[in-house]
Amino acid sequence: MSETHGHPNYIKIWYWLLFLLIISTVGPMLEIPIVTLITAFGIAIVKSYMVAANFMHLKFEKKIIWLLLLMSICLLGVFFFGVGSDVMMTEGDQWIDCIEDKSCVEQRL
Amino acid sequence: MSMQGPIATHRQATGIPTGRLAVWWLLASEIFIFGGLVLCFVLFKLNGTPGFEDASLTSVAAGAINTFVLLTSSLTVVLAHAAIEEGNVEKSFKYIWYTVGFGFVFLGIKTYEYTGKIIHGHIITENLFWSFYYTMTGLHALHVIGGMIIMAIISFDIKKGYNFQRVELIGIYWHFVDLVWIFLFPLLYIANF
Amino acid sequence: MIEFFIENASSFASDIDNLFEVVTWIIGFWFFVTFGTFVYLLIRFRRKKGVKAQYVAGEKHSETKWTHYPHYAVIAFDVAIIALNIFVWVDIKQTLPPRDNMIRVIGQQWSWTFVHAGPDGELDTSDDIATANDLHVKVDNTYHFELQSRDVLHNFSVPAFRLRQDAVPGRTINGWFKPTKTGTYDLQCAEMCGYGHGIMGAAITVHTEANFNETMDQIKKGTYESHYQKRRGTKTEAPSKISKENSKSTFTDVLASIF
Amino acid sequence: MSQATTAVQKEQHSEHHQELSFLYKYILPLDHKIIGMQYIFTGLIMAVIGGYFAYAFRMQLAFPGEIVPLYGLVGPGEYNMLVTNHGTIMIFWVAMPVLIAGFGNYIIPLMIGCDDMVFPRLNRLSYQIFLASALVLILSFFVKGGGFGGAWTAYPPLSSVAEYSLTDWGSSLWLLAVALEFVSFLLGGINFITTTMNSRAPGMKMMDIPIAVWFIVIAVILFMASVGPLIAGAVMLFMDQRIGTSFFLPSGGGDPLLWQHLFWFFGHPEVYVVLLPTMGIVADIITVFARKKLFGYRTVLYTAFATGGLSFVVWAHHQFIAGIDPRMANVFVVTTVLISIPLAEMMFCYIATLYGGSIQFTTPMLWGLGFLAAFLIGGVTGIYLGASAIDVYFHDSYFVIAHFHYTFFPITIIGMFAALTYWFPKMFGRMMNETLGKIHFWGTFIPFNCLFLPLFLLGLAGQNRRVYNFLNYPDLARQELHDLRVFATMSLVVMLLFQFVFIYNFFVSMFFGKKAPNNPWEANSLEWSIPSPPPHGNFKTLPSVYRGPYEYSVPGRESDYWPQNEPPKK
Repeated sequence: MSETHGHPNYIKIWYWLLFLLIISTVGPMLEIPIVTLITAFGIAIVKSYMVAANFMHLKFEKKIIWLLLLMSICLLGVFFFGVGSDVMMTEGDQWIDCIEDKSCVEQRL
Repeated sequence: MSMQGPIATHRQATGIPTGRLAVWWLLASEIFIFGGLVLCFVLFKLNGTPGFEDASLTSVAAGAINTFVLLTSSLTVVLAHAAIEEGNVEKSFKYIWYTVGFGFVFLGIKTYEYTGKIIHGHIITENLFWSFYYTMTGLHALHVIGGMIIMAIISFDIKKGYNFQRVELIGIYWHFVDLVWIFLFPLLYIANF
Repeated sequence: MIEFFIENASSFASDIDNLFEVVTWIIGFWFFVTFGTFVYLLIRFRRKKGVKAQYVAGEKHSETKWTHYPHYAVIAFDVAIIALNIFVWVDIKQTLPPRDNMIRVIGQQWSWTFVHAGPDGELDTSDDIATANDLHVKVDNTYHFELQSRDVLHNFSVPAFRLRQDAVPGRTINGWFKPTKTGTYDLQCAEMCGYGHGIMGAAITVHTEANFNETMDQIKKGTYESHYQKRRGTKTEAPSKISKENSKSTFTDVLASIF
Repeated sequence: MSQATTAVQKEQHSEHHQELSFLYKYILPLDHKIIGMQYIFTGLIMAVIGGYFAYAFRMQLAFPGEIVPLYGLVGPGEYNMLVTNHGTIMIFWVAMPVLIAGFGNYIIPLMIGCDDMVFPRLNRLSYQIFLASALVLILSFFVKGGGFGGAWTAYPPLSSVAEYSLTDWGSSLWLLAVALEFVSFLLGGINFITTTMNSRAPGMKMMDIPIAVWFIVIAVILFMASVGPLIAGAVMLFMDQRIGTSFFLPSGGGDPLLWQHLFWFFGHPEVYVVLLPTMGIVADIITVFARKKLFGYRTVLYTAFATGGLSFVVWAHHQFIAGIDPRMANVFVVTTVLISIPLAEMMFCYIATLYGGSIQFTTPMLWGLGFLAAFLIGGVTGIYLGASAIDVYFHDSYFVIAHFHYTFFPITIIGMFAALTYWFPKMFGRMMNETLGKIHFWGTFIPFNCLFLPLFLLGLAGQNRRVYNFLNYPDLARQELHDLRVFATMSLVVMLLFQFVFIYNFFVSMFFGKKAPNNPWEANSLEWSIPSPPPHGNFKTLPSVYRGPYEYSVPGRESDYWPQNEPPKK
């Protein structure tokens, strides 16, 4: 890789990371859930991209590594939605289509 | 041990050096391990499991300082790699030990945090949040310790003049440990709604 | 085909049996076609002196059609199986038909407790009747069951009804069945639940209306003779009575307590 | 890689193999061939243990309550322990080490034409971890309370609470052993993938790699991608057992079903993890002995990719009646039945390969064909279980047992014998006895069918798994059903007795067999171009590759095979 490129300016990336860290710490102090969500997780994604791309040199890496990492993340997504649709229901209301009989709804309470 | 190794190690059909390719595969499997744990945490959290409001009891300041420490250690390890590329062994050695030092700082703060939590009665069996808290940060801390040990070994190897490529490999691993923390920080410290 | 081995005694048993039969015809056809081709090729192309093998890469269309056309047919049959299956599944697991009566089934290591709703058809009222390892139901009545577990996973399985559902601690699972034939059938636990899993059985008895009321009266009076015990031709202690304390006893002790 | 580091590597790279002491040659080897054989022999020893367990509990089912010869009484707890560990051993300590780690180690460097795995010391470490895991598992049978008896799926709360399972340390050691084994295969797997990606012989393109190597690598990738969440789950379960957390306990807010998802998200791809290596090995065997090019190399490869991809989205078909949302089942029925499409295509390609061949029924070929025939039955019966409505009746019944033994037995045992008999000349430099080999084949294959076909019928009769004595259930105690059980058990005993033929043949041939030439089967792939057994470092001069591995009976050539490394005539 270093045959074809010079490395990024690491110090500059670091400054950016620190700036983002401050935002993600200050964000929740506004106590608006949606802002917290964005500053916490949105910025985590940005930060991790910056670390991966610059520090881990993913920017200059072959496509196959990107494929590999994307595959991992996609499979985790499959796992999350597959499991989530079931584990999210701990109340025992798996039997949704009660025809006319309301009692099975009451029993769930 | 001899340092020659088989010819197989030095072939590069993909154009990526063998060591680096292997580290990427290792990290891919680590993504699944940490990913599985984090997703279980998220599932329970979204589910409104009682106890998860305890996230407000974790100290954001300690978490933020630890993030800062790890980010900085990431910088030093990448500088160590840059130094070894220029062939500057002394400088690289120095930066590697800065990184190990930051690792110690990280673990120190972690220990301080754990102690405080345990004194206040938030032990691992208190509820699911604390179970996840100790499991996830504990597993992460094990990775930090492992990385520090490997880094120490490598630092002496490069002094003796071999295995220079390993500075980059441990760097990639260390950045991954940093990345995991970047996600654990908002999950365990910030998001307490 | 399954009726040959075990009675079908519930309303949806024959649905499952029929689906099984349809699938058997489909895959039986494919199995014999594939297997026949396989054996034919083995015999036809066995090694003979002076006959050289052909060079077929299997990349040209004229060659690949031999695998592709059967393959498209497989897809068509697959779709048919999926469609039929979803019809039956929606009927038996996804919808609850209107009920005539309620029971609650509670699994624990290693016995079953059944709570019969009594004449009013509602659970948790004063006329509930609880029994251990003996379930009594009326023929041609649609029952809803609430399935619960006290400790580990269990499985409420009545082969004659083609009924099977896991009991999960922390969840209450609802389901239904409608017995269509009178008689006494086996009820097993079908999910590994520990030491006594193999003996966590019970009996389910399908009664006629009159018979059912009589049995319920007997249970209330305390003069009832367990169908479960009778069916095993013994009046000794039920195997489910093996408690955790003496579970480490020798095999012969366990046997003695069973028979 | 920078110039500086590359330069350093070049300097370090010099080749001289000195003679090694016995300790470093056989006990702590770096040579991939010896490590492969270590895996294979460990796997075979574990297979003996697993077979012994099967014998003990089958005898208990046929003659309940009587003393089993060579074992003793099998009580309920012991029965659970036996079935649990039979399953665990056969999948994690036989199928995976022998087929993936063992033959993977042995054949990957030979078939892709390099001198060793890329990380020999990592390779040795992964074997040592594997050995430790096997020892931990064996240790778990002897601790207080006995070995773990909560089924190989280890569903909590049974597996996580000692009061429920009554095997306090048994379950923890079992879990530890399984986790160690996963770590071992993760490390080994990284080695396999990197070797195949990076160290192929010059000229070997992606489409020149033998299917056996391809499939082992795909299997390893599947394993790696699926096992992560389960490792996380194993950590959580271990904490539940030993520290008292409640990740999977409803009383503490946890969810027992979560473990089932974690387990089956791994468990279903695992089926293909063990299937694909055997599929690949059989592809190599049938092409050699039919003297045919593999029908549709690319098709076979793409179907393997499709199978691997689909295997990640079918896991909940193990949980149709486990209390999951019934609407979710419909999605998984579709994906499950769809997975039959690539597998059917793959099967058709294998059968089409036989067309126009010149088929020679040697022992390895018989095993390969036996695999195809038996796996066909296993495959088609899977459709029943993938269809959720039929699964309501068959779930956890003997029908399931018969189905997955019709897949796993061909994969593990038949595939193992196919590979062993095929590569035996290469591994030990001697030929095996063909007559004894054929006796062993028929003596295994016929009893195998007699053993598992009756179990389909017992499943139809509603007989559930993991019950130690069916005479407790009047519906199942009927004489004709019991006769089937006795017949199945007798078949098992006959099958086990025939294994002694193999053991005799194996060891006698190893020392006194006919000397094997370099290429006894006249095969194309690179491992046959070197002496048997291959020397340390494999190739005298590392080969270059000029063509694919399946160029048999090419028109216009004198001989009916064309080695991959034979330079084309100018």
